[in-house]
Amino acid sequence: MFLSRSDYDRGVNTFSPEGRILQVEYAIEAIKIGATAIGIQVEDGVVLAVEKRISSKLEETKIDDKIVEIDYHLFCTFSGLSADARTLVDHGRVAAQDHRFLYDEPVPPRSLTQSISDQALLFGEEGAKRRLARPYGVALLIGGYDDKKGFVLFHNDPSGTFCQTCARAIGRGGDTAQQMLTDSLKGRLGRGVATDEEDSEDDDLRGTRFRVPPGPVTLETATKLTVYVLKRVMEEKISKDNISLCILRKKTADEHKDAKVCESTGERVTFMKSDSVIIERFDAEKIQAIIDSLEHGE
Amino acid sequence: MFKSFVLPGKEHPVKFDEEIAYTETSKDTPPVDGLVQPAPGRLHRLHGTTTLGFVFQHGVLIAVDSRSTMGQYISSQTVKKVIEITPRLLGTMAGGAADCDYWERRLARRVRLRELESKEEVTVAAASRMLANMLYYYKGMGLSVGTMVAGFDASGPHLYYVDNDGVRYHNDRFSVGSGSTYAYAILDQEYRYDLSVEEAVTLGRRAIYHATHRDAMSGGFINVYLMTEDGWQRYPTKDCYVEHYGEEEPFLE
Amino acid sequence: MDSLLGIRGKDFVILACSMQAARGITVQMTEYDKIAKIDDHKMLAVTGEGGDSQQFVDSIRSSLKLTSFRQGFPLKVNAAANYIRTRLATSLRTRSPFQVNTIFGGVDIPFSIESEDISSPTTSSSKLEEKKEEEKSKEEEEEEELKKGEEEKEEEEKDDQTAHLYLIDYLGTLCEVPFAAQGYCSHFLLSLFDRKCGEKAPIKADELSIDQAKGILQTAINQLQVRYLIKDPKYLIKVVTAEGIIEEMEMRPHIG
Amino acid sequence: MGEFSPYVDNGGTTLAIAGPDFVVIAGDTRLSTGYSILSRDVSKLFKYSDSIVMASSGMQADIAELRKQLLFTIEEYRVDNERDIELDAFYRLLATVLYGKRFFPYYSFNILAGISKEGKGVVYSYDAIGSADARTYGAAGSGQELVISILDAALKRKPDPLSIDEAIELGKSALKQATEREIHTGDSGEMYIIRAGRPAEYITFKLRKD
Amino acid sequence: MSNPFTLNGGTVLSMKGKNCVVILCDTRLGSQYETVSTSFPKIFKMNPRVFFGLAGLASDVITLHHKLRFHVNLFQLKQERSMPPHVFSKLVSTTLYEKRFGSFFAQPIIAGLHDDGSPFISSMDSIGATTEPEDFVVAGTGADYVTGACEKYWEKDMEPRQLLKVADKCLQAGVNRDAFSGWGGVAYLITPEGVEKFDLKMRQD
Amino acid sequence: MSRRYDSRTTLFSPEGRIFQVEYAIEAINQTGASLGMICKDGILLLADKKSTSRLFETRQEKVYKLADHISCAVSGLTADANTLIDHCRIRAQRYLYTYGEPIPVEDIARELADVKQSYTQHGGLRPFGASLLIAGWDDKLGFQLYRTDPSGNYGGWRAAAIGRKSRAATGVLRGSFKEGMTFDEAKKYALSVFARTLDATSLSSDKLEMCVVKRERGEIVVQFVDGDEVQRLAEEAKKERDEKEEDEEESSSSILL
Repeated sequence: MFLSRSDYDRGVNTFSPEGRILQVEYAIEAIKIGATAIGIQVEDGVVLAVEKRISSKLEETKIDDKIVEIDYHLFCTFSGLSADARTLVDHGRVAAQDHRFLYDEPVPPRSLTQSISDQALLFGEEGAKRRLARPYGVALLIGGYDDKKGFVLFHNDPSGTFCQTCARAIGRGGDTAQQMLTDSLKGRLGRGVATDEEDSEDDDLRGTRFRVPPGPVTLETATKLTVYVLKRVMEEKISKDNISLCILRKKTADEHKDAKVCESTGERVTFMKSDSVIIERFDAEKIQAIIDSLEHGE
Repeated sequence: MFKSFVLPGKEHPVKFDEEIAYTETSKDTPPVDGLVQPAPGRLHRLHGTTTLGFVFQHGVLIAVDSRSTMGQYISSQTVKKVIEITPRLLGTMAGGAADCDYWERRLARRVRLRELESKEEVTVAAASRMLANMLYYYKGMGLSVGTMVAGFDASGPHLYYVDNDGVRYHNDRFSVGSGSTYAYAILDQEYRYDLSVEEAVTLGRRAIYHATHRDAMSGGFINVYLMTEDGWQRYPTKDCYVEHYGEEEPFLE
Repeated sequence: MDSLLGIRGKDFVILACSMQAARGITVQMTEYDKIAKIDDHKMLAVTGEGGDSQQFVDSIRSSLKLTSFRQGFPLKVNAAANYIRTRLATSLRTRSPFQVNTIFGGVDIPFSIESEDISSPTTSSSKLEEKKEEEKSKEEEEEEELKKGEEEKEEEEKDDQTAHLYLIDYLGTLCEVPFAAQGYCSHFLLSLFDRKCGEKAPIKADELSIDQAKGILQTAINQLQVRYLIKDPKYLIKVVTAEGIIEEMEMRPHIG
Repeated sequence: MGEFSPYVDNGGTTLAIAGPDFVVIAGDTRLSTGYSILSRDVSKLFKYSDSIVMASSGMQADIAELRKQLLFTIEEYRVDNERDIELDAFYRLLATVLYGKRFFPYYSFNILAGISKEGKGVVYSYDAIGSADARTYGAAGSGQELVISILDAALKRKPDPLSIDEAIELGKSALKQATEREIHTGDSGEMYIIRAGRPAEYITFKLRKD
Repeated sequence: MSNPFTLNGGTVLSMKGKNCVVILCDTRLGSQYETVSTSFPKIFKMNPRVFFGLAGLASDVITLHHKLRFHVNLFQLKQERSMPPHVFSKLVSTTLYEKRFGSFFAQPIIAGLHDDGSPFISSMDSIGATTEPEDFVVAGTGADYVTGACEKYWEKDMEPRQLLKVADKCLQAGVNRDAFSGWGGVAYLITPEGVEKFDLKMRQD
Repeated sequence: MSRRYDSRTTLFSPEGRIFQVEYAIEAINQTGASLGMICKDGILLLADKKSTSRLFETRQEKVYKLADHISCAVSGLTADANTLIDHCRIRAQRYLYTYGEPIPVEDIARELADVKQSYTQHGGLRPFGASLLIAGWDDKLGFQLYRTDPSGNYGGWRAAAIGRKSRAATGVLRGSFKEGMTFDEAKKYALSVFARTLDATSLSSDKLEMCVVKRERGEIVVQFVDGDEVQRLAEEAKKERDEKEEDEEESSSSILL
């Protein structure tokens, strides 16, 4: 009885004759116009980079809420409606703390992503306390550390689907960026490490390819790569102020202190057991430094 | 599951709680109506304790004993009565072990969430207030909590006393628990703001030792924490036996 | 509510008590002496049911006095303490037991000799007389008896710990202690005493001088002023030595 | 006719002893009410994983309920986190579950034994509302007083490290001694022997039946 | 008033050995949770071969001791022989039962040697119901805990020294689980050769 | 004349005497003598039990312990003595019970005297026919020796005698007692006193009971001198006396008045 497509795209619980849930697809569209965000996971850490749109000169660029901490070992960035993102993140944080509370251990990133994704589908379900009227209009890149699996990167979208990945770009420049990542990293991350030969002879066709030095990809390289890609996909010129950049890495020896000798009593004192990883947020200077290094690189 | 509490189907939860928790252990009561009255004394633990804390030039010092008792039975000599909330926040335990433990962990959770939201450290004042509020919500339900919240924030070292009535005090020194009066005697006499770290640690241990000597419900080992600008540090545990005799307790063949 | 304190040195005992006498929430007296003199060398500090404590002290004092008259010399502190304990223990299982907690302290006095022949290892000269005219009339003998009673003789191997301090509670619990606190104050002070003159303290109780002991009491009283809900404006201190109760003074807490 | 009590004490004694890289946990199998024996063969031990065994004494009904809830929760955990729950996490879980009934406690006294992350044997002994601390040995139930002093005498400040055979023997004899003096304990004993990185081993032994 | 049996605290233990017997006690005197004195003995010598330990309300401990000393001494004077342990045990039992309604709040332990050197121990409840077991007797606030250890460590026919060691171990193991006992202890080792007294070093908390 | 006054205890004679009491004292003077003296380091008690017949089975005692630190020698009607001794023992223990300390020796003496006195004043009673020599030690007065008699009098003595020939004995003592004798000297002396006052027959170990009350390591011990020694000393004493016999001849009369 519904004739025009528009009849099917109102409700979240209605299939279109083609068997699609249009509201969700529209929500995904919302992300396509969102800021570009990139995440790469390598052996020794995860890097998240995201473009900051500055609507007006008056806007304070110091406030950096595009990449947020969920817990000591979890952080995430997003593309889409940042208000929606915030509620999801808040949920994530509570979930993370509840896990710590209940099990006295950091929540595994996968189950954290799981519980965030569950939120995405909270509409429609009977008995759910607050039924959602529309899907979340945001996709997340969640980087984390799992004491069993090491560093991990997850991506989830409004449909509630989530997947583990080692390099992912979302948002307006998402597709291009994703292509560039694949080109630059092909065979260098994730399943099956390729050989240097094919890597070296293969030429930079569209000038979209970043030269990844041989050997396992380091966090530093990955960081550079994210900036490199952003630089190319962003509309306005990249600057220290219009991107934010965060990495999750193992603590260095001096960051990770657990005991010392008290100079006053000469007794050996111990400190609080803390997570082995740390989230490092790049300030403007550091970002600038990377941008410069890329300039010279070419 | 930990967010809501099951209440007994009794006319008054508190009365019931007191019945089971605070009446003397009745192991030998004969069967009544085919039921054996349980040994209620065993339901709650750690009612005597000595904990103390004081603020001095180098920060806050916390010293506690480690005995936990059910009635007169010493159920453990190795209880950790200091709860590590965050690197710059400590809570102590007096009253019901489970109560203190649970609610201070809840506090840790709340504090952490608060920090993530506001991106800045929660002050000691705020943290202690959170705890007080949580406890006040359950006031009259028979919780038994007497705790000190010690911390170091932007405004320096702070020490708060919070208990199950929702009371919250701010002072330069507190002692809580059945042995507190004994500990106070030593603390009040020998406390100075300009104590050196070593003096402070010694004083803390001494006060607890003297309390354990007179208070039957306190004893075991002495744990000392020092809260400074860069977070708390824990000093080696010291056996009361060593404090008294200056030598390790032997193993009797 | 009342506070009783006590410390014993080698040859002296100091007792202290709060001086307020309260009924309910009212202070009836601010100059009330809770330390009774049992004899020249014994003091009994009592707290408890108003009536009980006064009646108790009087009856104890008189009974002990009678005994010492009959014996011709005062009881040893230990004997007196045991007597007091026994009285309380027996009263405990009667219809109206004495509701009193006490601290009892005193000094055993060496037997001084009035008669000339100290050398005499056995009984003293006047008995010689007796023996001389042995056919004397009974009355005279009787008198001799009385005299003999007063005559004294040095006791062998004197114990140099002549001062004794006892805790005796309404149950009839008796315990000799180097220092004592009776009433709620004990919770605030026992550890303090331990620290100042306990077995692990630099100076043990029986090495204290009277002044040192007083010093400790002063600290104790100050500590009470800090932590004890009931702030007694002043305390009464009594010092007893072989010379008797040599000093009675008031002590006020001062902080800072 | 005393006032109705929602609790029954079904008696029984449990204990656990931890060593450098192992832990043994044991209990008797008598189920009693007052002076009558309801069953001679009810297990007080419950194995949650190869490295986690819980011994519970107190009120049988509450214990059953508690076990169910825990089983459910750790299953959930396995699904969410794609891994088996570890002792350290389970310890905190149990504490929280017990405290969940703070105002109407499970009448159960639990001992948790297992191998920690570091591969060490650990014993947690709980009170009814979830307060617990890590120890090297513990005892609970109607024979607690008897057993604990035996373990104290044998293990407290023991100079030489404890061997697994010693531990097993000590565990057995301690239960035997308790049976001698304590009427709610007896019939037969059972024991789990948990070694780091090995499946838990289950043995039973005889106790007085009178 | 709270339970008079636990008000003052204290634990007494006695063990049989080969022609010897040992009796031990802690030395705490408490009033509820407060430790008033750490030198309050609970074992008394009734005559060279008979010792007597009391756990319970301190006042009654003293009273009973004095009462019994009264009778034992008269017995000694009239019969011109010292009272044998089993006789003394009877005496204690009757003395307690006299107060059947309104009993003493104390549990006695009797340890002694017969003239033939055979050891004797007995214990009874506060109204005189006596047991004379073959191994050991315990009374007081820490009784349950001590019993456990004794069950495990007591053996038949121990030599004096070993007996003392075992008893000490058991007492301390038990007392350290009881908040109301400890703070030091005394032991009397009774052998045909005579009586030895030992002070036990204990935790002070 | 006096007949009318001497039948009842509670009656003064016109001369103000209580005959019954005096008779009681006489009664005692018929029975075995006892003698006590304070020496350098203790007290010596010597008693003569004039056992009535060889067939008499039980060796009749003269010296009893009243408490660990007090003992006594009795003369007079044994039955009466026993009652009194019992009374003293209980009294001693009661004191220990109340004061937690050994009873002072004089307390016993006084107690005893009080009992005796009351029997001289209450109707229907007769005085006790027994005297006691109480020997003991306490930390106030050291070694003490008390004598009580039926009148309810008691007195502290350095040397005293009761029973048969007690006056004579006391006379001898008055004459020749020296302070601070050692036990050996004292033993000799005591026997010599007996030798000089009692008839030869009683000077044999089976009729004599000798003991010393002394202090060893703070403990008071009552130690009986064994028969042989007594026998030996007795023999010596006899010999001694026989030598002295002649020059004592005339003076003796004055002693045995």
